[in-house]
Amino acid sequence: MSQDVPLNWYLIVAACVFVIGLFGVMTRRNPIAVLMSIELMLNASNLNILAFWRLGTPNPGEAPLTGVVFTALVIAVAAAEVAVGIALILVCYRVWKSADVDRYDSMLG
Amino acid sequence: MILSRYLFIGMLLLFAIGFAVAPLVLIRIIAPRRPTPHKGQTVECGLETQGETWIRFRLQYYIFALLFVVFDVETVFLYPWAASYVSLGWYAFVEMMVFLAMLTVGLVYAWAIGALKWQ
Amino acid sequence: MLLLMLVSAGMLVAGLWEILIFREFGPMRGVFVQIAGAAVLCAVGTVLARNLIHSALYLVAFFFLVACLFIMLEAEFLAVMQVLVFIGAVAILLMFGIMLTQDVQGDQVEAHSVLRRLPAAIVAIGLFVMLAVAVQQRPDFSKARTERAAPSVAARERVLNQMPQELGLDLMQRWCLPFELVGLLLTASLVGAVALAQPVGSLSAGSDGTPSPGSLTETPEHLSREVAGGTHSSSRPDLVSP
Amino acid sequence: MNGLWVSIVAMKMAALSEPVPWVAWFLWLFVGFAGLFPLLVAYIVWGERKVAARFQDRIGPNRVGPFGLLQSIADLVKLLFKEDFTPARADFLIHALAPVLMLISAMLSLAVIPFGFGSVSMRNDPVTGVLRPTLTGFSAVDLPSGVPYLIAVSSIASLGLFLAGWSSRNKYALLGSMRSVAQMVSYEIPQVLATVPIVLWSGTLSLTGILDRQVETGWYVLTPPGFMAFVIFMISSFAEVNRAPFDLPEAESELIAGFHLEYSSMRFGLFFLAEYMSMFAVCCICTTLFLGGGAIPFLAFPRGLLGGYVVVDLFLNLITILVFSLKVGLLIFLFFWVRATLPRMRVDRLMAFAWKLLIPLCLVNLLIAAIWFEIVIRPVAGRPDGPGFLQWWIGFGVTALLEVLAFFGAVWLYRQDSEHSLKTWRSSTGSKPSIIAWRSVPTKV
Repeated sequence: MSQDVPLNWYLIVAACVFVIGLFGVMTRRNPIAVLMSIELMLNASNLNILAFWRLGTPNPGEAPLTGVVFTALVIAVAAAEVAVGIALILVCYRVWKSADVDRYDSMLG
Repeated sequence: MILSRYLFIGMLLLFAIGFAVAPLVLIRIIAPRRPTPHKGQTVECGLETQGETWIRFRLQYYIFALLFVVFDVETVFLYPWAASYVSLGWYAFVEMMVFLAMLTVGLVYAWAIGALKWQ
Repeated sequence: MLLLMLVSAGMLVAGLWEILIFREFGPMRGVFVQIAGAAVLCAVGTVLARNLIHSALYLVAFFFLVACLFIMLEAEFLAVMQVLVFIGAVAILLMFGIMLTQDVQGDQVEAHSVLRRLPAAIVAIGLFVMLAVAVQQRPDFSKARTERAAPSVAARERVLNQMPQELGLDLMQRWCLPFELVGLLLTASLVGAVALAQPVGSLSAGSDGTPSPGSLTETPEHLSREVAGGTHSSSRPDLVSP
Repeated sequence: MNGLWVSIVAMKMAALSEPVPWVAWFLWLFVGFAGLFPLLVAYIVWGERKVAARFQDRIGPNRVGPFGLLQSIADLVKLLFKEDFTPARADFLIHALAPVLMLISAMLSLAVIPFGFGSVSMRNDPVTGVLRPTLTGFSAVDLPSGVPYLIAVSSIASLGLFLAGWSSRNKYALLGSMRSVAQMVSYEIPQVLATVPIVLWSGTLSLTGILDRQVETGWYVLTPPGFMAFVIFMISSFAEVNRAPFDLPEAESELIAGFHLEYSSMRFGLFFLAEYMSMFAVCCICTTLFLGGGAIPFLAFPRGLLGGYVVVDLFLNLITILVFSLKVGLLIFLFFWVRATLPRMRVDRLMAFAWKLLIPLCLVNLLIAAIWFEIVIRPVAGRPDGPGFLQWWIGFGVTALLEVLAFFGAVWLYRQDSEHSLKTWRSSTGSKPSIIAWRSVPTKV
């Protein structure tokens, strides 16, 4: 069924989303927006892993669910990353009174 | 097979969107609309609203959302464990207990420093 | 009436577009193109939306569309997990985060400057071209796979129908260590985030008022010192909101 | 234009090479989801008003139609003709999107619920892998990961709630929605954790599979860990659907109306529909997971009657659907009863109750559920006659003892927390704790 859709298409879409996330990380000034862009990139990588698992595993009999396990782990890591990221942003906001990554320019704390 | 099951979910999703949007469209046609500046104001028991609505909220909300995220991810891992528990041995049980114990440590920590208190 | 006409015109255009896609690529690929296109559009929306809540909403739509793609890849448990974790939890956390930082929620949105965007766009497009070329040039695994003995339809069906069970088995046996590490990571992030986010004043002074002796809400002395020292507080108390 | 869409749909249908039950699906959509369920919700509303009236020694709606039966329809018509209106400062699109999201979440969760039993098919047993006759549920679809699907779908509602408050640009609405989202996410954890023992015992995430195992080994609510899970699930369901005593988000006395303050006419109607529909869905889920779905109490009805073979399908369907709706009706009545009886909780106690009492209890309950599994379910896996009498009672005794210990332990721990013990309350305030606030008569439409 889904073998109709070639692997390349998934990879291109994932690359596209990843690049958009990268663009967001570079241009957005709000730290939460930066975090969202990072989420985009993580999702792109997830899509890649799953596409390779489903459509590109060289030897499917060997490790039937490796891609799925990895994607699950990446999802967990992404959630943990957002949790800590927002905590850090709150601390930064408390210190600098601003939500602008450009202003976070000292490491004095 | 998988796809055809979710086809129904997709159909139902579209249907639900239609079902919810249809009354909204309907009331745009049949319900009266006579907006006045006073009507458009924010409801605040007859008083003029003061200041900005989108204010900074308290930290407490974030703490609970954070705890929720962590425990949500945990339960997502609990489901496959529980579903395959039948065919697993005692080591799976121990593994999951270690996993749960670690998260419980987190919960106990949050409790101990008073983060679970709604102030 | 105008609205109705607009809606019907939109439906007509959408229908023609669908027919076009379906003619060109076939039904399965047509669906893929629609979902993937919408996902990319949502990603662009996330990056470009000026209001952060709108941005988060685009992100939610993006997560949902990625879940649809997961279903197309026949990983339905992961699709459910994607919705559960990303839409149900992470999106809520992001929105709460937005509500907690004052400057960004409402009309005061950030100004975009061309100066920032131009180099970023160049870098991004350059990277995309590189990736695309790499993708086009790689050996075609899927062809190799179909030539090799593909698993029988029945076997695949069984694995996919038992996906959660199989996933649990794999996670508990083969990937036991990564699984425990994820648990550790979650705990660490929980403790770290709670410690960071806790208002510093409230930690060292006990949470509020007078906690009774022996209660669980009382902060252990070493704990509070550690946490307060771990953040930035002691050196610049004037900048710390109570 | 119609022709265009018909041809598109035809193309998409043709794309699926395998047989797909189109007729059944369209029946589900246009009879069930378009007709029956909204009608049912309308009569749940009517029932609630009647029941609440009885509790308060009133008569309730009695003007429109016999016994006021058409009251909900009349309310609907009234809402349709009210002025449609968005506050001037609101975010228009998101303001319209929020109730749509809530309704989607409620409707999608009804898709996988088996409303009774369907036919019998031969399937592999999840425990032993042996081929045996299996009951199929009378549900629109049966997903292999049905339980997490339900949780995922219901968690979309909290997003809708937040957006409703945010887009209204009203302080009360925003406060109400922030509170209610915090409440919903807090109570989602015990709700989810309470379903894990069920999955553990059934060895499957599909709701039909769970029902099938229940018919075989007895209803899960009749076991001590299952009963504990059932109670926790019900309590957190009350909070999940924002019902009394957890209806803080719409606390009329403090927040005017909470998140839907700035909603009028049919926009409000959608919220209302979504709330009652999700209540109905939660009762259905609870019946399926704990109360044996469409199985008749004290009779191994579907399995015993069948003996592994098909009887008249239609008859079986009707009986089991009837039994299922009776059970759901009882649970819904419980919702009404609690609402008419209990006062609203205070917000700090609400959060503490979830995090400091329910979640530890759930975690311990999971352990005890594993013990039950080892004593009662695992030894007899694959045997047709189910657990033996002695075995069952040994398991019952051990787990019941552990449950009681766990319960008192959790309560003791909760009480240790100074903030919530009544003693410190008294000593600090010098008066009796006033957790009870008098509530006005619940009249919603």
